[in-house]
Amino acid sequence: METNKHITIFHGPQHPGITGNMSVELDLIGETIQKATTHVGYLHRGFEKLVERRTVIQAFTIVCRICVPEPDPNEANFAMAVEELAGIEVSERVKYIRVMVLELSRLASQCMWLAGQSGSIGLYAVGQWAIADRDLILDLFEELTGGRVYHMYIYPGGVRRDLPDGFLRRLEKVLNHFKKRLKEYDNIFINNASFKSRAIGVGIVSPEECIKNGYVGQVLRGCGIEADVRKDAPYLVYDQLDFEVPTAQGGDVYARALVRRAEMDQSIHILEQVIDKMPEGEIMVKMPTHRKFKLPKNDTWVKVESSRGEFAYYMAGDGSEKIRRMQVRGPSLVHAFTLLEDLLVGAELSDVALIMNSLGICPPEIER
Amino acid sequence: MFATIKNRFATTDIEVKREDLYKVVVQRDAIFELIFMLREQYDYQTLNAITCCDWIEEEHFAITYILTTSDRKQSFMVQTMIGREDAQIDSLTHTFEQAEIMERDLHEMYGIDFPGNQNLVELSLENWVHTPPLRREFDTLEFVNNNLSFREGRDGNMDVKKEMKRLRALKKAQKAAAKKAKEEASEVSDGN
Amino acid sequence: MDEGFLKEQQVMESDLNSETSHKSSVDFLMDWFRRRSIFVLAYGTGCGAIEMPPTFTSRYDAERLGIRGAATPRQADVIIVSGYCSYKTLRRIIRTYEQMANPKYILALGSCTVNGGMYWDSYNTIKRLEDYLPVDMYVNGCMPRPESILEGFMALQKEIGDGKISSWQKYEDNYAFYRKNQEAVLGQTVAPAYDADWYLYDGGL
Amino acid sequence: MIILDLALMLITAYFVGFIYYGLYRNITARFQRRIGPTIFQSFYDSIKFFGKKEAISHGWMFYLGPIIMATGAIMTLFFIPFFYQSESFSGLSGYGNLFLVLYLMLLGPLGNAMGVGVGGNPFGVMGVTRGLTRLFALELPFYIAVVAIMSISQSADIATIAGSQTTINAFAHPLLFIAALFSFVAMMGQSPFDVVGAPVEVYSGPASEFSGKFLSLLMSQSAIFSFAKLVLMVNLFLGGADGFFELLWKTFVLFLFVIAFGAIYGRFKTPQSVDFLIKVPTVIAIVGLIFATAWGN
Repeated sequence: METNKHITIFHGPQHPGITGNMSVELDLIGETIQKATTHVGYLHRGFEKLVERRTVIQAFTIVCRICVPEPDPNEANFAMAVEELAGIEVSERVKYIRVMVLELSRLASQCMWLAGQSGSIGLYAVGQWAIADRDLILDLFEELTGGRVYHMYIYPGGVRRDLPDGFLRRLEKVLNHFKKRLKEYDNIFINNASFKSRAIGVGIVSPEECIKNGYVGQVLRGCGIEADVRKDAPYLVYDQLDFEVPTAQGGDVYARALVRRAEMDQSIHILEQVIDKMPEGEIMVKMPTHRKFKLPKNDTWVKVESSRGEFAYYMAGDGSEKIRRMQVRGPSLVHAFTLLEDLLVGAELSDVALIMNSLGICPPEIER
Repeated sequence: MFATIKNRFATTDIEVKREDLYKVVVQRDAIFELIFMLREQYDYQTLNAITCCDWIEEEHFAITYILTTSDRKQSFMVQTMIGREDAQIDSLTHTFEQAEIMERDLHEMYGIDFPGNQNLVELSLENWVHTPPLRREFDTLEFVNNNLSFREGRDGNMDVKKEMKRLRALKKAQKAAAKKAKEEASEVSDGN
Repeated sequence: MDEGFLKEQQVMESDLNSETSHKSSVDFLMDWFRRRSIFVLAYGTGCGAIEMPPTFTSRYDAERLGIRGAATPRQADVIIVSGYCSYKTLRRIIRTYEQMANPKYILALGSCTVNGGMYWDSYNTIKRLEDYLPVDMYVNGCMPRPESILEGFMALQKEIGDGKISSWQKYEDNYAFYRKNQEAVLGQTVAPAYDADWYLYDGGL
Repeated sequence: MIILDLALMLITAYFVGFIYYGLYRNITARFQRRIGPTIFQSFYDSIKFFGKKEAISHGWMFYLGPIIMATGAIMTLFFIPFFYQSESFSGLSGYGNLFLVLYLMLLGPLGNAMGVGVGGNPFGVMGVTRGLTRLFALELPFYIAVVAIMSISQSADIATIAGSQTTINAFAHPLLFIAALFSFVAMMGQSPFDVVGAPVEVYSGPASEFSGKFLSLLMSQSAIFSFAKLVLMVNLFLGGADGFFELLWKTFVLFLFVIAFGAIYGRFKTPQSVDFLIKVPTVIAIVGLIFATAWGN
């Protein structure tokens, strides 16, 4: 090997262009990447061990910490798995409220992506606006749950508290604001010539590879495959709501950006239906106290669609009040290793942040 | 499909968990044959996850492979048991590229060996020398107490249980005193 | 009650008696500039990092207080340890902190840096950050809101302006203590020994 | 007397440069819908860095980089007259012409390349490589435009060029102005040509390894150099200035244009920016040159 030509650098963990606390070891010739190795584990807290030591309801308070930018799919997964194992059926109203929370968090997470993606090409104005707009959603969350980022709201058996008075009206206001703002994002970012020139033809994934290696979310949809857990295996009340699964052709960074942008529209559309259809009813099933709440010896696999793709939990009970095993399978696990290491070979150093942001890699869910 | 699996793998243990989720438990030597059969004949193209559950009482690990069809509408949990001592099971990396990272995770967390996987290096931990952390015999609280120190707390920090006991006793004593005083008062009034 | 009152009184009077009132005019001027310009290292070490973007963008806009991000440790004044710290991250934080130029400050966010927080029984996170690095300011909460972070920054700015903080000096003076604690959890592979003059022996100046 | 003149020029450039940088940050903040820092913020930053103590050393070669860069910037400033008629604030412009200024503008980046190369930081080296590549590309249209302007004015003396414009060159020869403006945006390190110090790619590029006094020096030279470049552009294309007020508003309009341009474009990769600069502005400049020579005489 011509050793003099190679240079090995660490892209992260302390780097402005990395999505969270992780690092990619790059082997470069000039600025072209020859080999990429992902390193994670900077955020490993041993959630799966901590959950085993706690009762079900105690565990509920910590699962939302598994994925920081978008905690709600974790809560929904956890609640759904516990309900399935314990045989609890929740009311219609709870299902609608959960859909509302999940879609709001999807919208917030996509705003975060807008900021990251535009920051990766140096368009800082979009990032500033998107983060400020995301704060409007966080305000709604704060009103509803008491927390800006971690909500601990989707409780096994229901939701923690009912909607405050006039909440849906305020939600509608925020949605109307978003509808106006999204057009501005289109003008300055999605249709911007400099973004197109950077994003088209970069980080191309083929559809066959997607199916074979289990890629999910925007990576699949960016290849023109209509894949969405909300449609394929509907949970909560997604089968009663009208929405489309946006797709795009090309499989590159730009296709994934288009898909995400269209998903924001769909989220708003779903939320508007939720506002119209919100039924009355109980918000919590009567449950035994947490010391007596036991899970039968059984296991299950539940999944929801997060903003970055399928987010799944494996959960096993053993007849005691503690969970025997909970395994988190986030979308980033395969994306950060199999996919990213593939895509970066042959790319340039300038493309690393671009590609990482377009995959939406979120390290805390890889290492838990 | 169920009939074929039952006949071929001599198992009766097929469970329909949900309409989109099946589960089967097979013998360890038959599991890869089953996975390949599901993949070739029934379109279970994607390996979603490999999970492991430690049943320390029954002396085995339950390894579950979760497969999904290419239209992502059906999932199949294929489970097998392997012994806890010197646990090992063949790698799936030759068929599914993404198995590498999942096996690496399980190797680190449970100490399971996957012959055939070339890249079983540390994933999340760094320089870990103790028992693999997710095995049941690893006590994380004991580890923390041995290796790390907590803050002592505020100067006026009190043991909550003790303090509650004390307050309750105090209240009781006060009540008793009040009662006594009342009785005495009534006695006095009676005396009058 | 008396005790608390006396303590408060002491704190209030200590401002008058402290050595900082005797500092030279150059130091006074330098502190004035330091206080108005704070570069924060772009390193999201834990979950608190999710509240950093709101703090630094349009809604809360930390830049109006002179607080902005810096890309490399060489140019940063403050490193924010945002929440829990796994061993692997701690090693990087120590390394990064030692690369920063004096004067440097540490802002610790969240309950996790104070006493382990909700990861008190986790085998992979440290419990008290101040055992390993000198912390200047804690901002509590799980996670702290942008307002709290800004308030923490303003408190830090006040301390800097008064010339009260010399934590980097503390780190150099008590290096043996910190190094011992670092090695206790990280083993011998922490980082090269930290010494402000190491370059003198390494073919440097 | 010339010493006093030079000192005044330096002080003016230093303060105006820093205030422009403060304004730059403030106006960018307004684009981003926030308040932004005070206009003295960059000055505070620079002074604060001056008071920091570096923890390490890379040897004297490393520190020569910023010094050569600052020298280049200051010398460039001294050879550019602020006003085309006045005796004061003309510095050394009587002793050197536009050719010397163009040469001096190259000195800084080359000196910096030498210094950063010694530092051994891969990101710094990468930033410098990017910077020199970009420099090569942006010089081409700029030189063509400047040569055309010189041939139109029949002089290489900056004050003469500034004074001889009856209609200002920006309107008389718009194509040359546009070409030079593209180069100028790249020269100021603005989007979409800001690949040199792209934080998400190479930290802060050439400055990655600098801290303390030398970073402060780099910031100061950047402020001075920016002002020198603005004055040069005003002299060449906007008809020069005859007083401080005219100089300030003309430079500020130019600066505002650069900021606005940068705020709405993303960052090109190095090959993309080279590609763009060599194709679009160069062709515009050549067409402008042909028009100018055909009609100018």
